[in-house]
Amino acid sequence: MLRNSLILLVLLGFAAAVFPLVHSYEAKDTLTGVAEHYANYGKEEVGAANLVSAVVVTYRGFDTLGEVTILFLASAVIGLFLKVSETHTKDSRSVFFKSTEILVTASRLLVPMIMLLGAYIFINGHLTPGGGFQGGAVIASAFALLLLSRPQKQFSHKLISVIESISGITFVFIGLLGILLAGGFLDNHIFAMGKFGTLLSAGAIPIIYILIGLKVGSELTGIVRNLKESQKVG
Amino acid sequence: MVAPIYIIATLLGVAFALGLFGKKMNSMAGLLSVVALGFASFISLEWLAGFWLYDRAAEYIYTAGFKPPFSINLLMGKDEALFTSLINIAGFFGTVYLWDKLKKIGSNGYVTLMGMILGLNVIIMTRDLFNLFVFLEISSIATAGLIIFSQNLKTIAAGFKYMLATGIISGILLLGIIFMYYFTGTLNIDDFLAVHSLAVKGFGVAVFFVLISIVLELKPFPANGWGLDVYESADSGIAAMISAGTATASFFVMYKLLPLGTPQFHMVLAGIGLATFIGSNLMGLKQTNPNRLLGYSSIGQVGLLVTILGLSEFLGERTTFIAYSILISHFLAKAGLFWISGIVKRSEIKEWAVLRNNRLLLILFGVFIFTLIGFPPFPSFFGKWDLVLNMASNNQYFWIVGILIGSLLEGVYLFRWLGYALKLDNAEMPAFEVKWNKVLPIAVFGAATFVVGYFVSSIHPYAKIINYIPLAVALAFVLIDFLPVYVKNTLAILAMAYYYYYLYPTLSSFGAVFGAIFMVGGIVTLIAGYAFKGQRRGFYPFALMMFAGLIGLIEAKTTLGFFYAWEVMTVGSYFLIIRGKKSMPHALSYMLFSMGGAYLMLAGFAIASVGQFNLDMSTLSHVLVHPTWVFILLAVGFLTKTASLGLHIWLPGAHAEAETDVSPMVSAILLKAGVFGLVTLFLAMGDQLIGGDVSVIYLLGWLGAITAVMGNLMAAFQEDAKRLLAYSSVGVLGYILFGLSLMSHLGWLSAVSISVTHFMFKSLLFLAIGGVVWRVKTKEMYRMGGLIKRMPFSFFSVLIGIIVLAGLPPLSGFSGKWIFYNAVMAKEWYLQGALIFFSGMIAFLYTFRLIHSVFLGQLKDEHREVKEAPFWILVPQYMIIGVLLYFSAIPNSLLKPIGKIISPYFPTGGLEWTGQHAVSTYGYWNGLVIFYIVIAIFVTVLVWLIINNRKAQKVKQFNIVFAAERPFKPETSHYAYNFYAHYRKAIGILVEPKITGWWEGVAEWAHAMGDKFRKIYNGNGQSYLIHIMAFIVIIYLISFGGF
Amino acid sequence: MGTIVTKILYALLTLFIVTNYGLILSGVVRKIGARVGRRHGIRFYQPYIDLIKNYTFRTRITHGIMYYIGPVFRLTGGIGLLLFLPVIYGSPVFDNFSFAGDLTFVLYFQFFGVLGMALGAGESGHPYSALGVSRGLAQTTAMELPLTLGVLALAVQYHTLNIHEIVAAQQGSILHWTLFTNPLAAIAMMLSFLAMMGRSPFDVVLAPQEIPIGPPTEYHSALLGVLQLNRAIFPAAKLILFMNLLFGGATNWGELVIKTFFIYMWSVFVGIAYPRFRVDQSVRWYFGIPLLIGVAAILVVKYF
Amino acid sequence: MQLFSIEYISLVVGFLILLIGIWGILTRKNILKMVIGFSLFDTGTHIIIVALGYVRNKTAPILDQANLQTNTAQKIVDPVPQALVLTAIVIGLGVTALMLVYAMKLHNEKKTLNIEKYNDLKW
Repeated sequence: MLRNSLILLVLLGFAAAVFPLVHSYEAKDTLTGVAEHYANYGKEEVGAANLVSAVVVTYRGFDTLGEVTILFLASAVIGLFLKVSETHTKDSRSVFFKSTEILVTASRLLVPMIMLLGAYIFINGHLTPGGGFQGGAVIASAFALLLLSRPQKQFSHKLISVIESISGITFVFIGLLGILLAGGFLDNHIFAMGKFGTLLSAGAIPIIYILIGLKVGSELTGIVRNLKESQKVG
Repeated sequence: MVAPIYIIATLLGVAFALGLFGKKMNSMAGLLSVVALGFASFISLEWLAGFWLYDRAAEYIYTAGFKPPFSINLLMGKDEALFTSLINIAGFFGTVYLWDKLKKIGSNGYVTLMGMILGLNVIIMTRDLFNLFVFLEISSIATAGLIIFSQNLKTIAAGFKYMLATGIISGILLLGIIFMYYFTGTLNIDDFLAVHSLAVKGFGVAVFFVLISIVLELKPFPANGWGLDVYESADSGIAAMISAGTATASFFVMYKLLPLGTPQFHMVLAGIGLATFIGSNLMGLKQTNPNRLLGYSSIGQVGLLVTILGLSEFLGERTTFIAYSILISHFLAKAGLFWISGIVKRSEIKEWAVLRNNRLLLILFGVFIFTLIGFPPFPSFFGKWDLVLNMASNNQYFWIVGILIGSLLEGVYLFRWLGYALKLDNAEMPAFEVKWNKVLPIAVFGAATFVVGYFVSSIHPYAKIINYIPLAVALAFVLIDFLPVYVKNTLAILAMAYYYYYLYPTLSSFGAVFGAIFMVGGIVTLIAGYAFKGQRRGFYPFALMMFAGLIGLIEAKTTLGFFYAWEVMTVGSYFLIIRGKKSMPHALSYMLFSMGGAYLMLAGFAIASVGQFNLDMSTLSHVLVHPTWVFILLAVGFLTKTASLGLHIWLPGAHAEAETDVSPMVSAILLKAGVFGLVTLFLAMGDQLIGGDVSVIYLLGWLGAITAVMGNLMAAFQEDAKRLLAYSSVGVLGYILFGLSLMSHLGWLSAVSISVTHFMFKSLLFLAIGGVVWRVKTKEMYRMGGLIKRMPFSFFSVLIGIIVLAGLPPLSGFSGKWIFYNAVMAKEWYLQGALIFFSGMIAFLYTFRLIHSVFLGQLKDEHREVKEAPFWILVPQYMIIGVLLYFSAIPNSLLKPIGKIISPYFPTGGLEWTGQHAVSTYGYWNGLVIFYIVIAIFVTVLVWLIINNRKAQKVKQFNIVFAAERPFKPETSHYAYNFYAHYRKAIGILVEPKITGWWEGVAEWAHAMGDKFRKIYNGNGQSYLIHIMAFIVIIYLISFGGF
Repeated sequence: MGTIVTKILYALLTLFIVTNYGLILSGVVRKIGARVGRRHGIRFYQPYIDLIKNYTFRTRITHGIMYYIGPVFRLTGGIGLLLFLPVIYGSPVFDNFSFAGDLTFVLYFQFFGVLGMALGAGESGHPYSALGVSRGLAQTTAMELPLTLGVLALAVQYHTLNIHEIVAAQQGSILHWTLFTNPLAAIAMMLSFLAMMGRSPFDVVLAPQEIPIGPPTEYHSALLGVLQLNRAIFPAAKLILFMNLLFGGATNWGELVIKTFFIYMWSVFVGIAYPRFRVDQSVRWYFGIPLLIGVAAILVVKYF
Repeated sequence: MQLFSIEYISLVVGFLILLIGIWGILTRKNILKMVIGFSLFDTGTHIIIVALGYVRNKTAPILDQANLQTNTAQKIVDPVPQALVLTAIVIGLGVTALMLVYAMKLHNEKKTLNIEKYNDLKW
């Protein structure tokens, strides 16, 4: 009881603490600060129609690199976690129920389409809403569906990590190219800027988004796969 | 110069590439990681060198080809170079240390580790707030991964708690960041610093959330249970990295963002830090798990650093020096300790006795502990000194008190632990496995503590003028520790003799007197060392270190130099004392009292430095603020070493349990350091008045008198011969304190001359009794008896010793008494004087008891074949006896020079000398004539007796008139046990161990408090989250004063 | 050289007189004690007989070197004390070696013999010897406190620790005696004097009436003779000291004999009137009233 | 300030979700529920971030129409919070995934999801 009233008190206190934030909030009528700069010069400087992508991949590209790293680390840690447990017991009897016919059939139809959608999303990330993360997540969802429908199916762990690693290294490499060929690490001007609003524009952004898409896709897939594999332990 | 971005590119690239490595290629992956971390270290070190040696300008790294604030930028400045160097070095050596473990785990392990180092590098360098958040998350996730390198229930639970806590914290951080963006339209830290504050309250709250999250990352008390669990459960190699790496980087983030906070917030921050420092160390008292203990210590140290940041307004430009020197000490020491813990693999600090199986690790363990607590020559010593000095100059005494209390608490458990490692029984324990890749990092870090310590002292304006050569010589003896004892002993004596020869012409005034006691005394007592066989490992470095400290006191030109020497001496003597078989608890209490005393001195010196232009010792003579406090603090500091009543409880055990030749060193010589301190203090500051009318020195006079009585009384009731002598030292030092307090020519003459004779007779007695104990293997006097038959030479030493001690004419001890009478008369301190003379009478009790119970009475059966004490222990005794007899016959050979030294300070009331005839205002005394007359009478009577009683028949032991029987057993007729039973019955109530009881009560209370407080860490992850949220709310309320 | 020889001869003269006086005094006092107890008592010259008897014993044993020289220390202490005192005021003949040390020295020197004796007795191995020493030392510490306070009070009063000057200040009239000018100090010192003389109620150290106990237990023959010699000289020396300090000293031997005899009788009377204290009792007693008187004496001279 | 404007409602809702999340974390004993609480806490933050990027009556920052390409700053909402929230979501995803794996592992160890049972480390 004491504990609960304490928690209540803490919550009330916290609510009171954030109240000035809400209180001093007022919707803006115009852009200010760096956003104004992005809006006004984003087109010339980066050349991506999707300004969010311009911010994500170029202006704040370093964050994105970090973000990728986070997923990469999360996947590595999960791999680490589950790998140790593989050595835990050698008992590999299956704990999965058999999937329904509907799911199996539907997945056959849907998986390639979902993958295609994912690829579309990350390839067009600099033009339309979406991008590498979103696309990658969509691709991973296809694999998740696949795993649900056919739990016994083994993905090549090797393949996943190779894709993951290659795309990661290439991302870093492109970033470094920015130092050599353009203004700095992760500068997208290393490739031709192309015509604004077309697929082949915005310099390195599409490439980076493809890499991110592949990397995120493979990482998430890897996580899902690892989680599934771990169920053997029972 | 390699661009700093390559640190990131390398680490990240290698981390990504590691995914390509299969299970078979783990060694390759490991090698690649080590190379990558080494390269990263190289880059940051290269920058550090560039900044330090070539004074390079700081360099910004822009990403994406745009200027900030439009894109993320990084900064590589002097600070960043230092901190990334620390992180990368920790990563590099940590990986080397974890080599086997990582190899077993495979590429994911390497990835996680590299990820963490990468994250930490970026959060140090980045100038973008959101970027900071991202990379903070990277290091958090990586840390969560590192924790489960060893998977078991404990690590998983700790990891989960860690994830929950950091999840909440980073959520709060994110909330703060986004609102800061909302209010300013930028995410660049430099922009924020330029904006500083907005009129909108919301902005202030947003900044608060950002800062409080960083504070929480630093694990403040009490919202830090999750951190402790991690330290306890994680693999030691990982804990080392978290403690050395994560804490260091988080500290730097705080440092970086500090200007965002208002001055008011800085004070809150300082308060949080101090509460953490004290609270954490208090709770550490009861802890017995080494890793959790180190966790408490780690959190406490970071708390101290936070305090320093919070107080940066007071510390000004010294903030960096102070914070960095303490931080680097902590970095090196904590990593080293965790690593050692990983090798030892014991979950109870009591089981660390097993560490003795590996000498190198034991030495390093000691080095790290002393580094952590801030002893010279390690960097944190200088940091703490500057910290306290600067706080004093800003009148911030509250913080000084808090910081010193926290440090003392930390000392309690760390030294207890060290004591366990050094002394507890380890016979039953199996040896642990030592691999070179685990020892190498520890050794490197251990060596680095010295290097950094030297470096830090070389850039400190006052530390750089300290003479480090004696200490270096002492440490050099570590390298030749394998040599046999006689070689090292000879070298040690030669070194001391040479140094004294070199120093002698420079010594003057009291320095000359105490220099002689310290150096000549050292040489004489070292001679006894020839009696030891074998190698006697670990003795000489510390003996010489103690003497280096002692001589440093005399050489000291500045208060810093004095304090430095004081601490060096303390370290050396601690290790000498703990060599005794049962010395562990006594060495601990010695250390704690020494630390307490040293901290009082530190505070005293700090207050004395306020408003001064330099730190010369002479500044003590014109202290500008609170001179009374300065005087009291310093005096009490010195009194802990002279073991005045109330502060004496460490002494008997420490001196009694020490080895044969260590006892005289610590009892006859070391105590004089306190006397020297008092002499210096009294001369510089004169008397001080409390509240305008009570003289401090008057009170000290009473204290001295009472100490003399109580010390002697307690000596009279001891059964243990060495303990008796130890208590006797308490008494004599009380005597000396009284003499100094008289503040007159004669008072000082007697005090200083007794200092000299006390050195001689106490060395003599301790050596003689030590020699007896060496042979009969017991210290209980009633187990001895009749040894005059077996050890006549030792008997004669003791005889001379006690006659001098008791102050009986005609030997030189009397001169002190005689001068005292005159001094007391002149000062009109009759009652105190009477106490002093009473104490002199009590000295008869214990001196007689000592000589009778050991040498006279009935010889025990088991001692019938016992041999005379070893030759080399007798040699110094007879050297001392020679000098004592000379001083007795020619007293002015001692008193006149001392009188001359005193005269400039106390010109009036001295003695008039005509030959050996001394005349004072009240009386007169001729030592030489008395000597001759007494000897003449003695010889005459002896001849008379021999004429009358020649051919006396020697009879056997039991041939005595014993109620018409002859005793058949020496035990029943050796009257020795509880020798003064009747006296105890009469006034024993005075010697009830009240003071010991009081100190024990204090200790128990502190432990109980710590134990009570730590119950908040109930192990429930959810409670820890409540702590975090409550912490935020409370600090919010404090910072904004309600709403 | 000549002066030294004269000094030595004078010293021997003093020694001779005092020794005889001491021996007779102790015989007389024992006789008085016996008569008061309605016994016949010894002959007053009995101490001489005892002395001669002891020196002529043929059984001579020793327990070791310290045992042997213990009595030597003892007698040296007694003779030394006597010779360091100015015996007759104003007489250069009986001034002896008092130029070598003042009152402080004399007070400390009396322990020289005590400690040496104690050591000698210790080597005999007899537990009663050690027991006696233990009692004696304990009682001495307690007794010494009022004595010290009294001496300090005296020194304050006369502004000197020089015995000559203290005696000189008391000349002229009986009212100039310290006894009358500083009664509190005198009382404190005279109470301490009781224990110094080792008579009842403070005689448990030697416990003379019982089977032998105390330091001399194991001594006999010439060694005991030396002790007996001391037993004549040492009390006499102490009497002379107190006479000098409190009772105006003596300008001739007659005055000395009368004064010391009466001072001695003070302890004799008390001894006959009061039964023996145990050591713990005597220690506590000295920490009571005598100590308070001593403190009062100090306070009086300091503040009035 | 319009109390019932879209931006204000989303901000308040964001905070409410955040508080509910904290409430869940602090009171639920079941580890999975705590993780859900954490997710809510995250989601609340994300909503707040997006709400803060809102500029009244402006459109999405995607310049796919020609009229948006001139004088852009007057026509779009703030792209930065949107970019930030993307990052935050991914981070939240990674953290949540890891937490879930931890939860799974904990369950494997003690066969319970009650957070109070995992108090082997304390004091």
